[in-house]
Amino acid sequence: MTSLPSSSIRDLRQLGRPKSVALRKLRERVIVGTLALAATFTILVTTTIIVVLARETIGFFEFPDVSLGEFFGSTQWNPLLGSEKHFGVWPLIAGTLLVTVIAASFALPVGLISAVYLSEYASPRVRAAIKPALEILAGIPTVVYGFFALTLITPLLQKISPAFGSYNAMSAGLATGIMILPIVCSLSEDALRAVPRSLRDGAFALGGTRFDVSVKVVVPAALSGIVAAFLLAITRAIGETMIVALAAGGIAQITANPAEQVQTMTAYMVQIFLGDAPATGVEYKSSYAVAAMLFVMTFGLTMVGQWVLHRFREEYD
Amino acid sequence: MSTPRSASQRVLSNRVFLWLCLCAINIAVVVLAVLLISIVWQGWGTLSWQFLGNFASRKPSEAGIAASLWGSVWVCTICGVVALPLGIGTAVFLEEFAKKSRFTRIVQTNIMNLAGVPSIVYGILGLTAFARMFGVLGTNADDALSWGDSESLWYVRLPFGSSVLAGGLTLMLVILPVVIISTQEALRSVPGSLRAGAMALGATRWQTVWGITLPAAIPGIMTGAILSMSRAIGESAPLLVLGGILLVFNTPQNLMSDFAILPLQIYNWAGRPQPAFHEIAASAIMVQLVVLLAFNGVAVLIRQKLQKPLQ
Amino acid sequence: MTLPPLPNTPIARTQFTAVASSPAATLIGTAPAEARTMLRVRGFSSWYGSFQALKSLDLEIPAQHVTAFIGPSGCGKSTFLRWINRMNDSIPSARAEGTLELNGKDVLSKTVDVVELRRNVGMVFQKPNPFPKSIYDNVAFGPRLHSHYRRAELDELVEQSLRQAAIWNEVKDRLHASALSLSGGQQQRLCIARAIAVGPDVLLMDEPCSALDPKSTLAIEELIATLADRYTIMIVTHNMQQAARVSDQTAFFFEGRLIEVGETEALFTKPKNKQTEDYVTGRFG
Amino acid sequence: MNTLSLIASLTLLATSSGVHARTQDAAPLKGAIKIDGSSTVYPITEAVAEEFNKSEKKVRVTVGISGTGGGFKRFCAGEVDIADASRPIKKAEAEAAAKSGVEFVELPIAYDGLTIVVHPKNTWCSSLTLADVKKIYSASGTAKLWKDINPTWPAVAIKVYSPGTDSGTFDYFKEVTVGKDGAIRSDISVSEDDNVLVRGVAGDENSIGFFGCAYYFENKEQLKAVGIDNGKGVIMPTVDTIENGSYTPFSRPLFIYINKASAARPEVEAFVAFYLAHATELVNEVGYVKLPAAIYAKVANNWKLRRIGTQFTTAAGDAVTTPLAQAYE
Repeated sequence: MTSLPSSSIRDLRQLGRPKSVALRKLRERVIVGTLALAATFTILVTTTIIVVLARETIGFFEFPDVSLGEFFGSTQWNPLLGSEKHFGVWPLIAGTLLVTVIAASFALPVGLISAVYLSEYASPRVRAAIKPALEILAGIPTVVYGFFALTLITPLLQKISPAFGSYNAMSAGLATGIMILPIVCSLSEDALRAVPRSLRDGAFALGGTRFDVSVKVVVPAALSGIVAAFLLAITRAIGETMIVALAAGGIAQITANPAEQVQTMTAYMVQIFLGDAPATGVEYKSSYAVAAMLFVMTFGLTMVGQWVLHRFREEYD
Repeated sequence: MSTPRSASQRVLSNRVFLWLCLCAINIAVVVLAVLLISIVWQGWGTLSWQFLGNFASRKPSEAGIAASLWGSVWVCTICGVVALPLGIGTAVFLEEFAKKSRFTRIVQTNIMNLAGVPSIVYGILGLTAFARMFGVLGTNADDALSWGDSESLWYVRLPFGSSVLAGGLTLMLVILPVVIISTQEALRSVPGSLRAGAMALGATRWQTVWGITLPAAIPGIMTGAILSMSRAIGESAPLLVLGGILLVFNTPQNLMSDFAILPLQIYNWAGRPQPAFHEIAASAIMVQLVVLLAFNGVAVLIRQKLQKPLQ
Repeated sequence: MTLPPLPNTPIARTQFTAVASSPAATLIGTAPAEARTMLRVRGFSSWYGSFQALKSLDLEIPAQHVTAFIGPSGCGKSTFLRWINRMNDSIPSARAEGTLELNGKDVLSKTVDVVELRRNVGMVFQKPNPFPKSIYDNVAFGPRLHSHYRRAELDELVEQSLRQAAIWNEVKDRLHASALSLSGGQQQRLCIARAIAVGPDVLLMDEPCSALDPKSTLAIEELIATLADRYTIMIVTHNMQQAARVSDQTAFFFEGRLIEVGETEALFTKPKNKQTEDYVTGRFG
Repeated sequence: MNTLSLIASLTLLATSSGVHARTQDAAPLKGAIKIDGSSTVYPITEAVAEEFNKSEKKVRVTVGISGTGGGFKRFCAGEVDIADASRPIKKAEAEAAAKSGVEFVELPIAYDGLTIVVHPKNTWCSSLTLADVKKIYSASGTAKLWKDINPTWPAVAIKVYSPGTDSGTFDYFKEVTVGKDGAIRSDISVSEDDNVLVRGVAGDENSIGFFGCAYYFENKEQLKAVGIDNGKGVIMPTVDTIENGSYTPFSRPLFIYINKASAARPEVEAFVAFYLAHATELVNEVGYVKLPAAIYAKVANNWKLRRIGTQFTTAAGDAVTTPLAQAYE
């Protein structure tokens, strides 16, 4: 039996030239500092957004023909009409909400039911066929949905009823709904699949049908994730720009009629910025005030979504 | 107390629900099919090599997407070159270095919030911060400061104006949270035992990250990066704010060039009343979708081929 | 240069150690009287947040011996082990008080370079955790962190480490294959080779066999025996037979306290403490 | 239509031959030309830029559509080299230019007939008087339903489309219908992009809108032009009625304004020269009406002399309303 010469083993540490400890410590410091700087960049982004929006919004309210009272009190928004200018933000909010409500009432039920199907009913083969379809839908640029709304949904709606003009809230809402459908579906499915098998087995053992188990046990158990998915999808619908800029129209009005054209907050911003107007003038500044409103709304919704996730998260091991 | 339900009722509700499910799931598939078919239907006829090589034109038959395609390439390249290191760096810091403190919690929440900010708001930020530099350096037209020769690739002036550089940086803001979040997920999927193993050998945190964690997380990070980039390719609202819809007859020549991008070219043509423009819009959409599908295909490939079991 | 291949049988410990009187005695573990103290622990306590995991330990661990830490789950033995190479640093709520001296140097001191410390204190984990790299790169990872090597030097170092871990013969023909292609037992020996490669004085083993099948366990145990004359080994184990087989000295932990420590044979056959007796005779735990 | 397409093909021939003439004798130009302004003028500038770029590949021409007012704001701040305008520069704008040290050359390049359009399925309305238009568009107007204009017309709401206030078209329309101090009603759909207006009117049977005649000629199948009854009978917008001035009061000149400092740059000089040389053909091709040859000659001369300032506002700052030919006498 041969044995290792003892000396060669002890020599392990004598092999090689030691690296400089000081250099190692310095490198570590520099790298950690750089990475920390990168992380603070995101804070800088948020701060800059807030400062820019706040500064320009204040500038907007400093114009003599604008007041906070009118902004939140008036129901007319006509910044582009010379002496007849009105700056009441409600028509834009109403337009945004109308499109969002149409999108949500299509996408939320369809998305959730699809998610339940994928998670509780579908065989792996069906899932493997449908998942990519959803992923492709999720990856399609929104301008394509806008084109789809303009060239297919709107003509279709016009065939159904002559009340629909070439721009209408319904078409934009439906296209937005299609856009957020994959978000609702895949996030809800994630939440449903996170519910442990044991819970389902328990419900089946009590004699529940698959319907009972999925709708009465699994869905409630995954509720926080589903609500968060809904909120995220709604946030995306509110912030959607290209679809509404193409298909929703340009009249800022408060209406619940989906055949009417509406102007959303984002569509108004497009209208103003599309001209690349110089940074003066009350119309121009008004878009910052609208952007600030949009930011506050989406920020709030995201925060609520986060809170729901953390507050009502069901912990399973 | 509820009244007991008969078994047949329960079976019925089960049936009805299953039927509902099939309807719902088919909506997604049918919509996708209709969308793709209608686009190919409208766009197939006008898709040609000439269409890829021509610049925009007032005549639909002569119009092409050379400028916008190359504009997209420039903008997305700049976007990726900045967003990927910055985003991955941030994610690495948060996951591997930062102690759980108030600061990191704020940063984390902030990133989730940034992911929810509408992209058009980033457009406003990009316009103010990059294109105009907050107005402190004069108007867009003035070259307050400039480096290099306007003939060279690296010509830079301040403020950036509506240049590919400003456009790329603006898109970077949009996809940064996406990159960070997907990288964090990839890093979290690396088992802690690997980190412990490296640390126990006397690796510093950075050596652990560079030698072990990052290589192990590369498939996940790359998948996330590719998906973020495909988001950037399709994103148009922020650049619409930044540059408006400009008529451009050239491909970008340096960082300060004006540019068009593919989705905005689509927007421009889709918004025109003449059906001939809708056809070339559909052709452009086909090109865009092919690029996106290629990106997604690569992501799927990476996911399948590279993702080794780590334990 | 390459060394002649070793037979694939464990090397009996007697061939290396001058102090062991007989192979049988070595395996049962008789501590040599003149051994110097490697680890000195005085009044050592530690907390996770407000939970006190370790309560005022006093302990001395001799160099080039195998010490086993036994005790029921949650008794603090793993926590203690993780303090020795400061792996607990990565747990924000963990803190410790008291004296923990390794080779006469305070481990807990703020001025300690943990990198240097961990270089001297290798660790093997409960589940084999080879890096998703080649076998060669796994072993070379540690040395490369600390020194520059010429190609031949590194080759030699990798080979020596793998030989010491008694896995060389099994992997020498596929050094550049993925470490994940090895079996569980091989992976664990690779992890030991990896720990050896940086040239530590101390090897910490946290239940190194708990994830392995009996055959692999035996291989690791035999390996531990052969390593004991070069390294100071501390092993946490749930398995009392294993402690009895591999260690010279055994320490029994219970609810954060060190109940009893002594020569393994004595502790198992004539425990001084009632709790130790209950535990080693299998009345609880 | 036939005439137009004939003109278009002739134009192409003429343009391409002109292009070749230029490339052979000069080194390729470089640099960037920034143009912004009226969406009415945009089709002309777009066509010129496109043809120009076929020979001068290294010159980056960018054309924005901010509306005449938006374009002038940027032009007067020195941000762009050339402003497209569907009305003469206003006194306040000229003052802003002077303040920032911008001197400009004003060049009329075409006639436009501002066209009022309705949906093709609108069978009832084929002409309107100025008073009718005012009833529809002014803030104090009483016509909310088609019936309000003519009792025999249907009792459905009129959906009104208009260019935005930054557009020269809006300014011009407002002045001739509701007057300088009047106001346009506010419940209307506004866009700086004339394509949006075309789509809007084309998709809604009860709508009405107005824009430059090029957008009407381009989309003839989807729109129906409304004749103007200006007391001398109903006049339809055609090349002839616009050119001979009988399509009043909606016939008007279109302009480009060139920053004099920019004009010193060779690429800008070449571009404007190209613009004037090819205006005749390209103007007709995109659907506007060319100016009389005598006026083009004067315009070319003005450009050669770099004659600065406007000839279209009086000393008091009012726009000159007389026909172009008279203004140039």
